[in-house]
Order: sequence, then structure tokens, then C-alpha cells
Amino acid sequence: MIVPISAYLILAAILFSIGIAAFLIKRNVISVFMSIELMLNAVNLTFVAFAHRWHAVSGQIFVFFVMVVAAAEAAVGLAIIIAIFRTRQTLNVDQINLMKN
Amino acid sequence: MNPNTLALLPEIILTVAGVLIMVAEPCIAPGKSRRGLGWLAIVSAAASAVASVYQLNVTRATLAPIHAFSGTIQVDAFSVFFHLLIAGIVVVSLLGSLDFFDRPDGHAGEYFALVLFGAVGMMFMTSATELLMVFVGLEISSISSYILCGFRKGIATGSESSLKYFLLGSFSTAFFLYGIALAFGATGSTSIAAIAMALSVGTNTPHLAFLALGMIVIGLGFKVSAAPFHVWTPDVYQGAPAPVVGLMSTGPKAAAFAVLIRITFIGFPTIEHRWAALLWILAALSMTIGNLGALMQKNVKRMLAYSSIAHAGYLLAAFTALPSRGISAACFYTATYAAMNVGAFAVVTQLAGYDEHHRTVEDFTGAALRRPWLGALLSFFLLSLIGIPFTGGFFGKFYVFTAVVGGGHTWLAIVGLLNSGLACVYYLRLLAALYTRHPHEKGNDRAVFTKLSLPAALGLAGSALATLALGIIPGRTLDLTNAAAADLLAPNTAPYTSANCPAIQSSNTPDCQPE
Amino acid sequence: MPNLSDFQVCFLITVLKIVVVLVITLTAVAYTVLLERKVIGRMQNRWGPSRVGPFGLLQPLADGIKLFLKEDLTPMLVQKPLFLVAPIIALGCALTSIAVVPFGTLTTFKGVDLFEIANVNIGLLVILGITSIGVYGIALSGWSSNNKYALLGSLRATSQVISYELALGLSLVGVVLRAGSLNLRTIVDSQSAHGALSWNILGGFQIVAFFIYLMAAYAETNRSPFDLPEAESELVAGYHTEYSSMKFAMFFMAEYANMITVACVATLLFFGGASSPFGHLFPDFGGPWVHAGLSIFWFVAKIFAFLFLYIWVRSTLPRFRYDQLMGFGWKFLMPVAILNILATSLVLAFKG
Amino acid sequence: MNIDTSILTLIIAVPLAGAAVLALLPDRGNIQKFGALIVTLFTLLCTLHLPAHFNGAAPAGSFQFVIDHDWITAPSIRYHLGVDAMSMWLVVLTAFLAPLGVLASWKIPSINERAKTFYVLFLLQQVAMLGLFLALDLFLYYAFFELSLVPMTILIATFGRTKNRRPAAIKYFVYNFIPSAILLVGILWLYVKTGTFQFPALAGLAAAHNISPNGSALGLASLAFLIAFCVKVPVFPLHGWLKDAIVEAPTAAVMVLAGKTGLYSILRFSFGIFPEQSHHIAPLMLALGAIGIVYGALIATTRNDLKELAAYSTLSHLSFITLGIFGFTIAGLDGGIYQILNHGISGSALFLLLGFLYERYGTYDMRDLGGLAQKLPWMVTLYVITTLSVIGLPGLNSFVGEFLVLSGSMQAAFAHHVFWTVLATTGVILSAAYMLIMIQRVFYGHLGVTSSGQPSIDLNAREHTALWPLVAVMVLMGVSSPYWLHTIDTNGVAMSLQRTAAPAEAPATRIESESYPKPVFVDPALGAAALHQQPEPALKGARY
Amino acid sequence: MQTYPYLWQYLPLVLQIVVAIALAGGMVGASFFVGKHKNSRTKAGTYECGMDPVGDSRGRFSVRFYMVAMLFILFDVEAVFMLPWAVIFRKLPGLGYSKYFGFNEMLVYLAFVGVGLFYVWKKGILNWANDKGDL
Repeated sequence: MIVPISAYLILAAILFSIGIAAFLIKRNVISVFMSIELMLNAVNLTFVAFAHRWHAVSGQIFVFFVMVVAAAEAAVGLAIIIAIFRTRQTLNVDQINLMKN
Repeated sequence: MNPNTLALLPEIILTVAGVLIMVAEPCIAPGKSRRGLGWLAIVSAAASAVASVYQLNVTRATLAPIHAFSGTIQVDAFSVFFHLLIAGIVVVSLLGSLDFFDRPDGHAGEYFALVLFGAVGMMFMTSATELLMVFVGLEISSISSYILCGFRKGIATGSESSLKYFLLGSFSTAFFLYGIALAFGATGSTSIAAIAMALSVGTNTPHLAFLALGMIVIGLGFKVSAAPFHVWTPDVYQGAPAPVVGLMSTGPKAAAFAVLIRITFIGFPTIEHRWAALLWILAALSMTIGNLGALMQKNVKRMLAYSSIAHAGYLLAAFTALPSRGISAACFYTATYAAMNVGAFAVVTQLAGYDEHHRTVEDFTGAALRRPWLGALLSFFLLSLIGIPFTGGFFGKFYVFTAVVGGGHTWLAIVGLLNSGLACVYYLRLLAALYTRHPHEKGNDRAVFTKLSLPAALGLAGSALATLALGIIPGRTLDLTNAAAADLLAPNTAPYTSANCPAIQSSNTPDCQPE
Repeated sequence: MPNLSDFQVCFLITVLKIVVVLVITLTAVAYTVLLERKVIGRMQNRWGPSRVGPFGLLQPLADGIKLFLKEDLTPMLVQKPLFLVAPIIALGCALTSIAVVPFGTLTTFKGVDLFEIANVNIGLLVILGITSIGVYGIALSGWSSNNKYALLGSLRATSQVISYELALGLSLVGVVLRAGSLNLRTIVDSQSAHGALSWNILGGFQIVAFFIYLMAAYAETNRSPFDLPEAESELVAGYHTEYSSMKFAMFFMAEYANMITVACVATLLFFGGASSPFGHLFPDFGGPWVHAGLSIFWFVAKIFAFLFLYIWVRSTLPRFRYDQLMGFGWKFLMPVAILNILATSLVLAFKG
Repeated sequence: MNIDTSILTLIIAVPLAGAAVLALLPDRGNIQKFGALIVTLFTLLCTLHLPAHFNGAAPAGSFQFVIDHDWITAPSIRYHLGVDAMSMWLVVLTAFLAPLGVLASWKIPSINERAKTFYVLFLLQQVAMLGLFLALDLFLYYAFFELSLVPMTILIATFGRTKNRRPAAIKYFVYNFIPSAILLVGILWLYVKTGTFQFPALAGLAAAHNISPNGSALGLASLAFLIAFCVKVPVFPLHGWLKDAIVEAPTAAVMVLAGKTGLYSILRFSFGIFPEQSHHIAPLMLALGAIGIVYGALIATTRNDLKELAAYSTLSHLSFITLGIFGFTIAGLDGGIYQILNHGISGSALFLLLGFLYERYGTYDMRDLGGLAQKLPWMVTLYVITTLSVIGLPGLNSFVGEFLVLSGSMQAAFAHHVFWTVLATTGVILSAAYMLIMIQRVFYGHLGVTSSGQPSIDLNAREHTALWPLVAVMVLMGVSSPYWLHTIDTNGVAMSLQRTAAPAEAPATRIESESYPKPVFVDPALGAAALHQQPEPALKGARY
Repeated sequence: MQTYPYLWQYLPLVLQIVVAIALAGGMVGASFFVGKHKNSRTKAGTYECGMDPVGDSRGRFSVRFYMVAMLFILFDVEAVFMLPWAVIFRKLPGLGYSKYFGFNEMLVYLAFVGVGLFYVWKKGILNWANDKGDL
């Protein structure tokens, strides 16, 4: 039951790309936000895979930090999204466009 | 002093003050003035500057940088330079906006605390030599900025700006992180010095290293709003409160550039030819897109946003120069840019008011004739942004492009200076508007402009003097930037051993299989 | 079985363990319901179920068959996929977390631990993690039901569960500090030296932690006095208002399975798990199988006591008000848990 | 402290300090006016020290009253000021015009409303101009070069006459700023190649062909310099900003707007640092000069607006100077330099008079004026004198300059120089034509719409004070031109010879060293000795 | 005693998850097939005490619930850091750190957590009873 490290990396790359694509395509703010989380988790997977490759624990510690920061970001992000929902009554990024001259 | 404490002394001061302010804020009855908290913030920022100077003296005395936290933090002239710069930015911004949020629904205390926390993150970024720490610092500063952008309650553009900044900021963070992960994969370490060491002994995956750096550059490119990663900038700057824009268009940018300098020049010197070309293109693109974009703008803040893109381009140009000159030039330009941009936004803060009734160039018509001093200051900052001699902006540009031409990139210098010529058009449009008599002068215009308070005047005077001094007597600053460059390029004395850097041990026999 | 590979042996034994444990758990769930009804009945001076079978012992079976055969109703306006998934998540999580609980002393057969399905070194984290996922079941059920009662119930339940999860997590830190491990077996072993005297709740001075855990556990399982999500008087039946038949039963089963898990964890962390309360007071007797049997007896006894406490509390205490509930969790349990951590670590540091 | 070593600093510092003081003084009553007048007069006094103590016998290429201090070490920038004959006279001229400019602005209502803004900017403009003429460090020079744009732009934007003022200001700035950015690239390139910003050092290096082995890069660098300067002059196809700026700018600003700085820069830096390249491009510049003369003159004849007419006349007359200096003959260079001074005097007088007219009648349109000679005898007298000076009547200043310029370009050693000179000479005739027609239309004939409706008051004491010094200088420079030409001549001779100097030691690596004659002279100042070895047509030229 | 590869210890856990979910899914499926289906409009309607539902049930609800979600994320993540610390706490002196090193570090960390809690408390976000808090 040995999975080569490249498999993890490729999976991570695919996840990251899906995240980018979703970020660019999705119109709902929450979905956009979730695609960012997906990207972060792809990064985490990369870290873990590389940590295994180098037998270095630092990669796993990094994952810890990333998760924490992602959580902090999520909290702030939710607050911002709530604030904008309360003023604009929409979560569609196309309708959040007060500033396009 | 314990080296760990010493290395983080400015950050600790700011953190403690920030926490105190944050805790004090809800304890003060709503509606009461928060000025005291503001002054506390200002004093603490000044104290952190003093602490940075102390750090500098220590490194000078021991002839070695301060290493702390197992080599993840390194304080040398380079970090101290940016510490001082950031502290200065914070002091001036806070002075300029001491009363800005002081209103019944303002929660000014939170504003002060967030600014300080942001400064902590920025300072942390500049002294971190471990990508993990850089990332943490980056996030601390970014998250503060996200919140600050939407700090004006009930102003729809504010929360919109906050949201956009947040989404694109996190997006870029993901790129940055992916870059770190790939760098870790290529070298087995996330310490910048160890990465350099691993790359210098050769790696079996040179393309991975370049890909990693590319991702990091993309991530930081978003933060410094370099084209083509600039799309968020105009919207965010337009919606955010003016004093916040002044802060976040300079502070985080300076810190991100510090990080970029460290990563490119120190971490990846072995593939310099590749990233230099990359940054050449980024620089040229940023200048051109920034200036062309600014030409189309009517809104002053939007215009300044595009101008900040262009200035990021000038700064990026310095990266194509030879390391010692390039670093020094980039540091110096960061300082001048900070001085003049903070000043410009401080004036805009004063002229535009809380709700920004005055936002387009036409709204500013004749402002200098009604408020001569503010107008003169704004024109001074604008002239500095154009790059008129005897201002910091000119000397910064001059210094950067000297380095660029010295690095053999004359064409980039030509592109850059032509761009600065182009840039004068839109700056001048505002400048000329300031000094044009209004076609039908309205007597009631005067009432709309708020009175300039003493702290705001102090802040404005500070940034104006800084801009002037950087243009006329840049010697001291140049000494510091040269020292910064020298310290940064000095052979690394950090406690890195090959044990910390698995790539060196196993570069010949990569062990990719799990046991 | 000489011609089976290591992996196949391991796999077979594991499957066997899982089947046994699940059967026992589900039966236990059923009879916990009966126990509750009986005990509450007695406490309220009535008989409780007594018609089906002797002492009503077949009552759970009858209930089960009834629910199973009821019409499976899916209201029109629900979001169907989520509506279906929600009870599966709830029950699945409830049944999964039992996997890391060691219910007897370490007894191995061909290198496989017999009395614990999965002996992982982060057992405590697994339990915490899977319990957290269980929240999705509640949240999704309320959201997908398209019913105001259900939505409010699930919102209440969700915020209550996640709020108390903090206090719960923090209360465990003291125990982990003492044991220096997240492996549940190690934690149990660390308190089995002198019987009840070395239990965390007594010898470990974790009584504060235990009480925090107890409160949080009640709230986590949405049990009285924290059963606001299903407060009949306000919300009909809370988040499972729209559910019927087996799906409704699954939420019910999940709740009781969670009760059992929580009781297991309390036993493991604070009451020495499967170890005897008398420690080495008595000399060892019997072989390994006797040992094993005794340990399981102690374990079940402790759990039973705990479950009884649950039921006792339910019949004794009135329901909290919602603001009191949240305030209690955030403003009392959290700070106390933090102080407990500091105190424990200070003492441990002082003792070296 | 020796006054000779600090006089140049003083010249810059006085108006700067004056500007600062005025900025702090209240904008009330006549404070600002008198303050500005005092400051400008004091500056003039300081500058008069220069000709009084100037050593006329000093060799060409040497600078006097030099002050040279460290400023910034890392890019080695020095505070390096100094004058030679050419720049000395330009400094004096600038300082001389300033008080007249203040007097000219005395009664203009829009200026008096915001006197502080006006006079502070005016004094800053003085600083920039004086600094530009004095700086010998390229960085410092460039700094003043760009700084000179700013006050003028704001002056135009604020005190412009018509609604068009803001676009005109921006146009003025952009036109001058973009080429100056290119100039900066050139300067940076020079610095990177040579490691110095000091003009004397650079001039020496250029004479010794020691700047760069790359011929095309040198050519581009020289072009970067020349284009920036040509816009500043302006030379014919680059004159787009001139009309708008002159039409909008108030009189005092117009007096310093065109000519001096650009031409000085060409003479000093283009010729000084890139003699070879300047010679290469000279035929083109001759052509542009000649075309500019005729083009300006022709357009001027069609204008009804006095300011527009004056603007195109300015273009025409500045083109004369371009023509003269790019002939690279001693006569042409001397005449060109002299003509810069002349144009400063006569042009300013013309603009002053136009301004006074405008103060009276509120219009620059000739169709609205007419028949004023009867009512304004003093004004018409001075007007005619000035016009004659501009046209180049013998006995007045411009005659000397124009004559030298034309004779110089006639002797130039470039292709088609005769044709261009002849074309330029027609410009003299055209110039006389439109100027005299202007006099006729404004002062003679029937009373115009406006001039008949307004009470006519002849020149008052202030206006006399502003004009008579100019008239006096016109006459003085016309009759005693040798006094000036004597000093200027060292510059002219030096510039005409720069090309002949050759590298002292050609390093083996230098590729182009083979294409130059054997090294003979190191010091361009000694280049005069080369006269005897070169059949230089310029030497036969008339030396007045 | 037999030892197995490290990752095998998670195998039973995975199996348990699969079985538990299969069981739960099976129950849902089985009851669907076993139970009779005799639907009607009234039966399939939303239960709202016999009334037709008024308004959208997925409308806005108190922002306090969001607040709790955010606070949970933050504090939970903070709590996560304590578990590794707790595991290693008693081994720290053996690794060459001073006796109180671990305690001091956690004291600083918990001070921040405490400040956060205090701030949230003071801001009135934990106050569910009255709307005094600024939300």
C-alpha cells in the first residue's frame, strides 16, 4: 500500500487549480470564500507530502499554522460577508459593484 | 537582554499597547472621546521606533545581527530600517486620523489597536527569515487591513472594499503559501538562508525552485499591487477610509517589499537571471498599467490607487539592479514613497471628510485657494509623486533608476522615466484643479472643509518634512539603506547547520518513498 | 488460519470487533431508552413501560419495529439531499466515535487489541473531531427542513454544541497534561496505579475539569437541562420536527449513542476507564481472561452509573433559559477551564 | 567668509528665503508686493557683484565664483555652482527682469486677490531659473531644470487669463516634463559610464572621447539631452506649448517663460558634453531653425490677438538663435549668446507693454484697439522703440545679435547652410512686417471698439519705472556691444573648437579611437592652438 | 508480540466509519422500502401547527448566531494549540528547558486568549439577553 509522493503532489495541484477556477467562476461570495479554503488545503496537502519526502516535521507544523491562520481569516471573512449582506442584501459578487464608475 | 525579547522588542511594545487599547475600548462609554487611546498608540509606535534604534545599536556594538527563536528571526540594519519606516508611517497616519473615527459610532479604539496590530505584522515580516514566520506576519498585517478597510459603519462602499480586499488578499495568500510549500519541497526547508544553501549545492529540481519563487512573487505581487495582480487596488482604495488607505498603501507594501527583497536576493540568488527577467516584466507592466489606468480616473482615491500601482512598478525596477545598489535603492524608494503617499492621503483625509463628499478631481477645484496650507501640502506631495526635484520622490526615482541603469537595464529606465512623464498628466490634473479658481465660486464651500486639528497638522508636517528631507538631505537615509543592503548581503551567520537543511544531506539520494 | 497474511488476519478480527461492538452499542442504545423511561417513571412515582415483555423489557424492540414500519415521509419543500444526509451524518458520527474507546484492559490476539476497535495514538482527538462533525447532522437537518421550528432548533443546537465544545475541549487539557498523551489507553493506564485514588477526578485533582466536562457533555448531547433545541413548549420538536419514521429514530438513536460515548469518555478520562477502583488493594487472581472480564465489568458499571446520573439530572433539573445557557458556557465554563489548565500545569511544573 | 565663494549661494538663497518669508507673512495690503519687490531688488544687487568682479581674462571652460561642496556621497552628487561669461550674463538678466515683473503685476486684480500665492511662486520661479544657470553638477542642474516647471504651471493654472488656463498649464508641464524624463535617462547613463555628475569633469571627458566606446549609445544620450532642451527653447516642431502658455500666463511669468533656459542648456550641456554628436545633428538643427523663423513669422502675421502674435514672434526670434549656435562658427555662437540676452530684454519689454495695454483695455484683440497713439503718447513711444529693437534696427541691441547670427550661419561648414541662411533672412523682413503692422493697427487708424469706450490714461510712474531700464539697456547693448561680446567670446571660441580636441590617450580597448586624429590636446581650453592646424572656415568670419 | 505498520492502526477506524455510515444509510433506505407511501398535500406540507407557513423559513436570523460561529472558530483553533503542548509538557524539562518554561509559554498564550475573551465579553457579544451590545 505505497502511494508515490507525486500522486499527493498532483492531487494537491489539481485541488489548487480547482480552487483557482472556482474562485474565478463562482458568483456567490461564500463559494468564492470556500474555494480559497480549498486552495489552502491543497497547500496543506503539499506540505504534508513534502514533509514526508524530507522526513522533516516542519512541514506538518506548517500545516498547523496554515489551519490556524485560515481559521482566523475565516472568522474575519465571515464578519465581512455578514456586514455586506446586511447592507446589500445580496451575496452575488457581480452585484457588489458600487465602485465601478 | 534575552535575545528573543530583544529581537521582538518593537513588536512586543506595539502588541502590548494594542492589547491595552483594545481592552480599554469597550470599557470606555460609547460617545466618549478615544483620543487618549490614540495618543497611547502614537506613543507606543514612537517607542517601538526607539526600540528599533536600540536594536540597531546592539547589532552595531556586537557587529552581528540579532538571531532569535532558533534563527527564525533576524534583526539587522535591514529590518531596523523597515521597523523605523513602519513606525514612522504608523505615527504619521495616526496623527493624521486621530479624530477621524472619533464619533459616537466610531469605535476609534479598535481602529488604533488594529493599526498597531497591523504594524506588528509588518515589522514581523521584515525581520523574519523563515517563510513560516513571514507568512504569519503577512497574515497579521493583512487581517488587520481587511477589517480597517470596512471600518466606516454604514458606508456600503466600505464593506465592499473590505470584502474585495479580503477575497483577493486571501487568494494571494494561497499563492504565497503554495510557493512556500514548493520551496519547501525543492529544498527541504522553509528558512530563507537554508533554501539558498540548498539551492547552492544544487537540487535535482531546479524548475520546482523557480516555480516556487514564481508563486511567491505572485502572492507578494498581489500584496504590493503589481500589475497584473493589481485588479483589487482601485476598488479597495476607493472604498476604504482615506487614512486607512494612506496606511495600507504604504506599510504593508513596504513590508511585502522587504520580504520580496529577502526572498529573491537572499533565498534565490542562484536563479537570479530568471527572476530578474520576471520582475523586469512585472515592473514595466505595473508602471504602464498603473499610469494608463490613473489617466482615466476621476475619483482622486482611485487615481492615487493606480498611482500606487505605478510606484510599485518603479520599486520593482530596482530588483533588476545589482544586489547592493538594488536593495539600497528599493529601501530608499520605499521610504520616500511612504512619506509622500501617507502625506497625500492625510491631506485627502482632511479635504474629503469622513463621508467623502469631495471625491472627484472636480470636487477639489480651487481647494488650494480656500485652504492654502492644505493645498500647498497636497501639491507638494503630488509634486513628489510626480518626481519633481528637491522632493523625496525625485531622489528616490533618481536613485532607483541609477541602480537600474547601472544594472544594465537602460531600457527599463527609459520605460520607467517615460512613464513618470506620463504620470505627471494625472497628478497635474489634480494639482491644476487645486489651484484653479472655481468657475462659479460658491461661498458655502468653505464650510464643508473641516478645521485642521493640531495632531493632524503635526502629522502632515511630519510627512512633508520627511519628504523634503529625503529629497534634499538624503545622506543619512542613504547610509542606513546602504547599511541595510550590506547587512542583508553579509555572509549569513545564522545558526543553520546542515542538520536543519535536509536537502543538503540527502541531495544525492533523495528519499521519496515512505517507509 | 495459517495461510492468511497478517493483513487479512488483522482485517478479519477488526470486522468481527466492529460487528460485535455495533450490535452491543445499538442494543445499549435501545435499552438506555428503556432505562430512562423506567427510571424517570419511578422518580415521578409511576411505573414506566411495563406492558411489553417482562418489566417492559421488549418495549425497545416494539418501538423499533413501529418506527421502522411507519411511513417514510419527505415533505415537499425540503432540500432533499441534505434532508436525507442529515440523519446519516448524525447517526454515523455517533456510532463512529465509539471506535477508539478501550473498554477493557489490553488483551491482544495475534497482535490485535481485542477490546478496542482502533487503538490510535490520538484517540482523544478522534473523539473530539468526530463529535464536531456530528454537528453537521443537526445543522443540516434544520436547514433542509424548510421549517421555522426546525431551523431555530438547529441553530440553537448548533451554537450550543459548538459553544460547549470549547469548554469541553479545554477541560480535557488538564487530563492530557497529566497523562502526557492523547492515547486513551495511556490515559487510562496513567490513573490505574492505585485504584480510585489515582483516578484523575480524585488523585489528579481534576474534579473541576470533571465538572466542566459534565456540564459540557450534557450540553453537547442536547440533554436536559440543556435541551433547548428540542424544547417542546417552544419549538415543537426542534430540528427533527419534519422527520418521521426511521429518520426520526436515527436522530433519537444518535442522541443516546452520544450519551454512551460521552459516558465512555468521562469514564476513561476521569474514572480510570476499565481499571478497578480498588487498584492493587486486592491481590491479582485468575488468568488474563478473568482480568479482561473484570475490566469490562468495571467499565460497564461506571458507564451505567454515569448514564443513571444523566437520567437523574433530567428528572430533577428544569430547563435553562437560552441566554443563561450561552452565558454559562462562555462566561463561566470557559474561564474556569482556562484557570484549571493553568493551575494544573503550574502544579505539574512545580512537582517537576 | 569670502564673498566671492558664497555669492552664488546667496543669489539662490535670497529669493528662496524671500519666498519662505512671504509665505509666512499675511496676505494683506501691499505687504506681499513690496516684499517681493525688495527681495527681487536685493537679488539683482547680489548678481551685480558678478560682472563687477568677473575675471574676463580667464580661459574658456573655466568657472568663476565656484562653490563646490559634498552633498550626497553614495551617488556622488555635489553642491557645485559656478559661472562663466555666458551664464553670468544670463543670471544678471534674470535678476534684472524680476523686479520689473513685480512692477508689472502691481495692479492686476486677479493677482492682488491672491498676492501671496503669486509672489511666492514667482520668487520660486526665480530660484529655479537662477539655480539652473548656476549649477555645474548635472544632478543639481536637472533638479532646477524640473523645478522651474512647477511654479510656472501653478501660475498659469491659477492666474491664467481665460477658461483654457488649466489645460494650458497641464500642456505646458507635460510638454516639458516628458522630454526631461528622457533627459534624466541620459544623465543617469552618463553617470553610470563616468561616475560623475560634474560638468567640468564631463566636459573634459567628452573632449578626450572618454565617456563611452559605444557610439550609438552616445548618440542616443546626446539626443536625449537635445530633445529636452529643444522643447524648452522651443525649437520649431516642438513648440506646441508655447502659444497656450504665453496667452494664459500673466505678464511677469511670460517674461521668463521661453528661450533663455533651453538655449543656455543646449550651449552648456549639449555642446559641452556631446560636441561630436552636436556637430552631427547640426544640419538638421539649422534647417529647423530656419523653418522656425519663417513659420513663426508667417503665423504671426495672421494673428489678431496680440499675445498670440507675440508668442509666434517669440518662436521666430528664438529660432534665429538656434540657427546661429548650430552653425558652430564663432560669429554665430557669439551672436546666438548675445541674442539670448537681447531677446530677454526686448521680448520682456514687449510683453510688459502688452500687459499694460491689457490693464487699460481688457483685451488683446487688435481689432478692438486702434488709434491709441494720440491718447497714449508715452506708451506709443516706448512701444515703437521696443518694436524696433525686436525687429533688429541698427543701433539697438538685436541688430548686433541678428547680424552675427546670420553671418555666422552663412559661414557654417554644413550642407545647405547658405539656403537656410537666406531663408532665415526673409524672416527678418517678415518680422519687420508683422511688427510694424501691429503698431499700425494698435496705435494708428480709427479708434477701436474698446479703445474708444475706455478712458485712456498714459503710463504712470510705476510703468515708467518698469520700462525705462529696459529701453536703456536696449540702447546700451546696441551701441556698446563689444563690452558684452568680449566676455562672451571666450565661450563662443571654445564651443566652436570643441570638436577638434582629441583624446589625450586612447586606451587600446577603445574601438573608435582609430577614427579620430592622433591625440594632441588634452584641455579643451587650449584647443585654440588647434586653429592653425585646421582649415576652419569659421575663423575667417567677421569678428565685429 | 506482533507489530504492524504504523498506518494500520487507522485501518479499523476507517472501517468503522464505513460500516457506521453504511448502517445509517441502510436504515434510511430500508425504512423507505419497508414503510408504505400514501402521500397527500397536507401531509407533505411544512408543519407549522396546522397553519400555512408565513414567509420564508430561511430568512435572516439573529446575528448572534454568526457571532458564535466566528468566536467558535477562533477559540477552538486556540484550544487546538493546547493539546500538543499538554502532550509534551511533562517532557520539556527532559529536553533541556527550564522547569517553568512550558508554563510560562502557555501563560503568555492564554493571556492572549483571555484578553480576547475579555474583549468579546466587554463588547457584549456574549450577552444574549439584551441588545445593548453593538452587533
